[in-house]
Amino acid sequence: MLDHLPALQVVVPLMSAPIIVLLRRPGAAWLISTLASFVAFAIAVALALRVAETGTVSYAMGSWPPPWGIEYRVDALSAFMLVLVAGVAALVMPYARRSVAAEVAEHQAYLFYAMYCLCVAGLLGMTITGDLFNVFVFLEISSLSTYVLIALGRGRRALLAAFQYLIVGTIGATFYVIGIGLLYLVTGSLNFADVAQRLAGIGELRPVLAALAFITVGLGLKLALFPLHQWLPNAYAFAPSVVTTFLAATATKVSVYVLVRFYFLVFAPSQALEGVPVGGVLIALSAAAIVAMSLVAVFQPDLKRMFAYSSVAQIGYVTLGLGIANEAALTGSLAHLVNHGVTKSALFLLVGGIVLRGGDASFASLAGLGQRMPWTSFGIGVAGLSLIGVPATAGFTSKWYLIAGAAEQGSWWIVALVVAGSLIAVAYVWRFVEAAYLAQPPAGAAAGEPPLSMRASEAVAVALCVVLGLVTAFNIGFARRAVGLLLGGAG
Amino acid sequence: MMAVLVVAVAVQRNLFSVVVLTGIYSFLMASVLVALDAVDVAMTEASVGAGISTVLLLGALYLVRADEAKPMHRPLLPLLVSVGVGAALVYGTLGLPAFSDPSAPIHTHVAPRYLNDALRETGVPNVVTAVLASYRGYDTLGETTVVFTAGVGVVALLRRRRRRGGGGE
Amino acid sequence: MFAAAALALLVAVALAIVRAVRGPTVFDRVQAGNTIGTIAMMLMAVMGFLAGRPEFLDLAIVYGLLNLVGTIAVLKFFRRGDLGAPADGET
Amino acid sequence: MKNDLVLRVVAKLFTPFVLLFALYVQFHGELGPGGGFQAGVIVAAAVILYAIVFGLPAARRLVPDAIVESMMAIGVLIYAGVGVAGLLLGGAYLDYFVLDRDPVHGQERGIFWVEIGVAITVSSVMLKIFAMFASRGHDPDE
Amino acid sequence: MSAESLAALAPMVPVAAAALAALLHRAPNLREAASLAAGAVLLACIGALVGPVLAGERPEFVLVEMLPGLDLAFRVEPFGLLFALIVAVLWLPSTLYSIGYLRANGEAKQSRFFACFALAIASAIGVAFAGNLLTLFMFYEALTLVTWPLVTHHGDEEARRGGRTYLALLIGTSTALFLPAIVATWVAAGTLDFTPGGILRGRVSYGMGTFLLLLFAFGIGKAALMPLHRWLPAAMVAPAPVSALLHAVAVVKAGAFCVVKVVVYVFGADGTVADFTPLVTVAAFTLVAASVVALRADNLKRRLAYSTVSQLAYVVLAVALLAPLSVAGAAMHVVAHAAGKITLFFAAGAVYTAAHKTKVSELDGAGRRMPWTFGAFAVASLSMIGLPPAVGVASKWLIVAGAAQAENALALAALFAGTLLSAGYLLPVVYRAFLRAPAAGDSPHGEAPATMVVALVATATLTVALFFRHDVPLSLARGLLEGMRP
Amino acid sequence: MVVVAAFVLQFVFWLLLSGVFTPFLVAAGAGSAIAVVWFARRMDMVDVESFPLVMWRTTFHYWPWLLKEICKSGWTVTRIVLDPKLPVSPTLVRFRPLQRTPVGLVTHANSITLTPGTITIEATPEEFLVHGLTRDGAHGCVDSEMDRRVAALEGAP
Amino acid sequence: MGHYAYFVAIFLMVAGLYVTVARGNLVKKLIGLSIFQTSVYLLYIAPGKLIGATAPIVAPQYATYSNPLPHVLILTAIVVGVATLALGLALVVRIREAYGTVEEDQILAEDERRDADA
Amino acid sequence: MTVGAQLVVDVASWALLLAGGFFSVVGALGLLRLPDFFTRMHGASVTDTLGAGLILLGLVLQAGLTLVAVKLLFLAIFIFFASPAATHALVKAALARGVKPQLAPEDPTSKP
Ligand code: NA
Ligand code: NA
Repeated sequence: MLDHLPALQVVVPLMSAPIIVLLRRPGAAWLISTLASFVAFAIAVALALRVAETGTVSYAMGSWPPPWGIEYRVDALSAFMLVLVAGVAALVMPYARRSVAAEVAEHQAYLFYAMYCLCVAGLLGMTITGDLFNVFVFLEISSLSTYVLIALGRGRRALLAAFQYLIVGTIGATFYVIGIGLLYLVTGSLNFADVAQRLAGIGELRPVLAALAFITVGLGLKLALFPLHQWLPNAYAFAPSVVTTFLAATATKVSVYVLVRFYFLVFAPSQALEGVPVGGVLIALSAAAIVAMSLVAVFQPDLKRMFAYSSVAQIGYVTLGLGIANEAALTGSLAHLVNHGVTKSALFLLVGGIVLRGGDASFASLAGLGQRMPWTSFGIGVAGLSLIGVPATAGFTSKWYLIAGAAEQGSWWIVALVVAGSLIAVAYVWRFVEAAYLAQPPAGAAAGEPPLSMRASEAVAVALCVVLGLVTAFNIGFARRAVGLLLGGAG
Repeated sequence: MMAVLVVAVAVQRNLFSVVVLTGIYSFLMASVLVALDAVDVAMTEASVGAGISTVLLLGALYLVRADEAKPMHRPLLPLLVSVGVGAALVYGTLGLPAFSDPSAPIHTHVAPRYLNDALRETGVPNVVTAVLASYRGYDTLGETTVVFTAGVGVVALLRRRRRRGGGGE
Repeated sequence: MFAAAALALLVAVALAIVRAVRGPTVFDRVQAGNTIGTIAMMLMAVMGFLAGRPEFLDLAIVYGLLNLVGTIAVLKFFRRGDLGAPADGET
Repeated sequence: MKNDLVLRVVAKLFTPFVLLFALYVQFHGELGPGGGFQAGVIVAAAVILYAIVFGLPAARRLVPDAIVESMMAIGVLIYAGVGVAGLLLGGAYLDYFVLDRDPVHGQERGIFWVEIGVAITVSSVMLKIFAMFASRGHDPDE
Repeated sequence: MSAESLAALAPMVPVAAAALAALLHRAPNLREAASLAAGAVLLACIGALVGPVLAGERPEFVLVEMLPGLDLAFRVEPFGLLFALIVAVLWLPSTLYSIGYLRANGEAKQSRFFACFALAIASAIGVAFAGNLLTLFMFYEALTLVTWPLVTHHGDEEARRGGRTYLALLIGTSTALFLPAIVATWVAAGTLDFTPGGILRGRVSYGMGTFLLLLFAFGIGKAALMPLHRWLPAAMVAPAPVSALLHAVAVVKAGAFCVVKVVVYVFGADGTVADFTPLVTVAAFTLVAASVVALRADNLKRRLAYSTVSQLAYVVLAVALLAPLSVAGAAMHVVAHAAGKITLFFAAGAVYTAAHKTKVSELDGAGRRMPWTFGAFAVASLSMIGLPPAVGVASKWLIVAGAAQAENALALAALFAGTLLSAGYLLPVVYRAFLRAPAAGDSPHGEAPATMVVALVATATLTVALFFRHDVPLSLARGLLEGMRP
Repeated sequence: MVVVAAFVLQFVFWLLLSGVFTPFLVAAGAGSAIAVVWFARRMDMVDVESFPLVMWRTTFHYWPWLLKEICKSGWTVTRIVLDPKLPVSPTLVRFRPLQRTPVGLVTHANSITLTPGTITIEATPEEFLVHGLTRDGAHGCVDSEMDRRVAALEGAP
Repeated sequence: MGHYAYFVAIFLMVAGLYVTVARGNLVKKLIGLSIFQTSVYLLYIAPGKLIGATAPIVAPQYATYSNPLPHVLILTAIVVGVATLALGLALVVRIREAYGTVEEDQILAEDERRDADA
Repeated sequence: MTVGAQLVVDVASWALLLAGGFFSVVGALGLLRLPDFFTRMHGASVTDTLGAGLILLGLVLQAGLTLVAVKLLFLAIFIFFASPAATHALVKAALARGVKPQLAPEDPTSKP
């Protein structure tokens, strides 16, 4: 059975969803999705260990050899992402039980969990598959479930946010389909490795360049690459807390990951990228994202929106590293996927706790939170430090490599940019800290921490913010291994 | 003809008319698909585009009860974006093999095996079915899951709370 | 000869599309759509013969069936607005 | 609409044939155009036609909501289950070769069941979606 | 106990004290007893290290590999130990003083205060023992973060504003300048471990070296070189014990310490890696300009704050001169200023507590009502100016000698002017307090609470004691010279 | 009886559609026919209304006649459409049909609609409302031969 | 024939995208999105056609067939399209119930008004 | 089947196909030319009946006695049942929605 872990990685959460729908009980739904996420996490870890041991694992679905059948491919890069996605999926489950009970109507709760399992399955599928079109299929599974999950959030603005995301997401997915269509037309294949190999020998570059553009824009829409990010803040702000957390930590990251695969493993080996300033464009957009979105975050009226805009900015760091594309910067980029994922998980989980107790997370309602919810406030403080990138937190390690990458090639303005972004992050994190610790709580303000089950998830996430900053074998170690794969493939 | 219809769809503000026009559009698309030998796709497009989509749109239109408002501003930017996207694609397709070129990569790589061996390997003469359900059966599992997701999603969005508790409806 | 018939059908479709686009009422459009549906069925049948594979008639049947469902849905929509209204109590 | 004689009679006349045609499309998907998806849509269309002509409550009596909802899930489970069967019989996931001693027959068997799963999910989902839209307007607590 | 264990234990002691302070939230007496006990333990730990280190032992250990090739590592060398010793020695009187101050002024959130105070001590020890730039940076940042709640202790709008300036300048400089400088060092040298003779020697061009030097010097915002000094006066909103901590014990001392450490262990303290002239110029300017501002300030704490800016510039100037005498003098001045300045701030806080006075102009005759306080103030002032019998004279003498050794006229002039100016802003306070009659209608008051008086007298005594036993710090300060040899 | 007839009808329909007579597909056809009949019974569709067995005997007399009528009026309408002057005179007529059974009424109504130039708008046992493209065409529906022939199809009421 | 089929597809795509992006009516947006998605069908399927070939259903009397793989892919795309449409419409219905309109401008104005009140 | 008979069948079927095509176009033309919704329906019904019927008949002749012919017959039957039902439904809906037929001026019958 161990040989079939790649298939089970996706099938376990995927099959959980219909089972949940069959059973129709919120309690059972939670239990099944929790089990599924933990099993998926265990599988991801096992796969990661196996990849570390024996190298890339290929799995032929239906025993049809690639490129005729669909291949699952677990390498250093995808194993890394699988652990992140499945890990966050498992991380939020203990939290979900009470949080979902509070935010989602009881008769919809089991549907919520079904959607959640599908979303997890979709993201894992996108990550693990080695087939261009299969990525699209799983992208759609995750997207459709995401739209619903967002719409199940509180209030009517969640509906509009979900709708806007649906439009943008579908445009993005269709762009992606157009892009891979062009690649298919020039190579005749849909398998990543096969396409890459056949692309290398292609002389007519116009379709390849168009494919590059469509895939970049398509995935850029999904990963909220500035200025294609407009859907994200509302979607994150109005979705249920669990959803916000899970999406912020995984969804955009997986799209980045797919883009990385395309850039470094498909396009780079061909001549398509010669003379095309992809890196320059990415760097410029990332720079704009980091500065503009961080500044916008400073002026948001509530925490969820603030951290949502911050997410767009943080994605900017990731794409910045892709643009620089030397070893250190790429390490920083990939590590930042995990570091930011963990950090934002912690933040959104904690904010979810505030929303649960106080109804919203507007700055007005945060006054004196340090007294009313000391653990939550402290946690946000710690995770906020990781968001800023203070040493000994996860956020520091990735920014370290990004700066090193920029310094290595002498781009001091990029160093300045990363630094500026971090400083603006200080500004918005400190808005919270001041409100929580220096303002007097209003009379009659709700007090008390969220239930223990929720705090368990929060505590793990916050602890990870620090642990990943000190013990970097997972994030940096794996990122370096993956970078080796990416650059090795390019060379 | 399809182009005319699409323009009509864009201009028409009576949503109901738009629904009808898109239904017609689907019919045409299905005819074109038949001409291109894509019979399975044509059947699907006919049943989905003309049947199910129309019914769904009508069902939604009843609940929405509105025509489209006059646009408030001149949408220049969207036009530029759309045309830009089109231009990018024109640029890309100009480099593609000519229509019906049997030496194009898609006719020489991967697909030949399906056409030559599907019947022998799977016992299914309809190669589309063979590829759909077996060679790329995993895609189709995903596709089924997409349908399932949409179904569950619509239920989650549109089901109202029962007055008395209970599992189903 | 099949081609001639197909050509005639295409002309018919074009004319019907003009009506569909011009309206003026939605019913004109629906009628045009319905007619196009019928013509398209013919077209499919003829194209099947044209391609030498007349077994694709199934396609035409599917076409016709769903055209009918669509059209009847339209009727229901305009009689009752609501597609799911209970059957009795017709107005 | 029950009083609309023409439609009622035509619908009654047609529906069984439409259903049979759907099954025909389902079982001949391997030989000609069609298959689980198309068959599922046609089945759904038949029931939708019934619902439009005879009213949604009548259609709900015909196919209870709870069953439709379960079918949505069962279809996916059948499909994914075929995959698991391949796995348990020693093949890869969705490996049909191992479903029978004769690999080609195994393929046919796998494709057959997979298409059944598709049809079940598609028909029930389409029906469910229609019912959701159609019922939203008038019964406030479904 | 081995030296390694002692070194590892040292930062844990204040961390434990912080945890205790938080846990003993409802038992103030117990909490404060714990803090004092921790102070004693810490002092014992650090003190026990002096012998081995002077004997040539360099205890080192790695906590964790933070980034591949970059450890969170500690290495105790003489100068670091000297800094740790200052921190440990001054923590006890600070705690004592704080107890009195907080209780007398009815301050809120005392547990948070003691916890953050202890964490600041821990961070300072971390800075002192850091074995590489990354570790140093980490504790440097931690120090900023844990002192922020202390600066904004009052929680009102003024405190918030002060806190923002404090944070913005310290985090801003460290992130924008210090961190890139570290990364550049890493990229250039492939290591960040403090190396005798300097990490950068032979690894960067002269121009690049100079650029990095300026990045480091301004990036270490805690050293308060002008124009990046404003956080220090802004932090005056803090309660007096905090000011003492900032100015004397941990924060600015950490800044001065970092500058010295970077110059010696990163640049190798000679002119081959970088041009030090710009740094000398900036330090000289800061030295004089800050003194002038101090001279004109009526608010006592503000006057003392600018005095600190000026005194820190002594340290930077001294080390930037690169003369062995002045480098040792820089280390000595860290000690001298710590003992003196803590006394001055203790006194200012005592005046505020007893008389609610904050301005120099209000102090007429205060010395007669608070003889102990102003006696201590006078002694510390002597040390600041550089007059015997206080320790200040020792450090200043070394610095001046170093400047002469370096034949740097600008530095000599600045040192001379600075000394005169320091006399000009400190002595009038003493003069008013003792020799002027109290203003009419001035409410009568006595000394501040006993714990505070005990603390400030103790630190004043220390300045005098160190004058006589300057060999103890000097022997550690000389250790720096080892770093100057490759 | 009706059920068996329905099954046979469905099964024949299957065989004609399929044209492939492998054991598996024939069995599938039988199964499908059973399933459809079962389902149709649930729909109340297997009754005399949907399987008007009685009418089958006479049907073959009626249909050829209807086809002839369609051709005749088709030609009439064609001439009108192609006439540049477009000589139409749209007219509505109401009349009471002779049929009594639903199937008879619907057959009549659909026959009118099938015939180019006339459309049944309302079809109730009491009254038919017919729209004609020309006055003559419309009035031709009242007390028509078609009415009598369809009524005859119904047999004795 | 050349690239004619591509240009038709591209025109449809541009029009669909334009309707989706430019129009404020949510239903219209979805319809535009459908057209946009539909255009992709041609992009995939037209190149798969070989003149003189027949539909890829193997029978002894035919030798050349059009490429079946694009058909398979587009079948999936159609399904995804209808699934998206269904979900989008469900959202539109909910939005209409919550806001009383399906015009994006009006909805945004409504939200802004609420924010201003708060 | 002899060559001669085959030729006869071919010619007949071609004639039928052409006629069917012709009537389809006529119906569509009627749909376009006739003055109001109700009259246009009559045009459309030419396409639905004559056009469709003749074309299918022509194809049946081509198919000969095969199952294809049976399917074509099914198609024809389907059209003959479905098309009037759909037309009827449409007209009814249009009337219900207040689309008024233009009637000839001297028409004695009142509108419903
Ligand atoms: Na098929
Ligand atoms: Na008629």
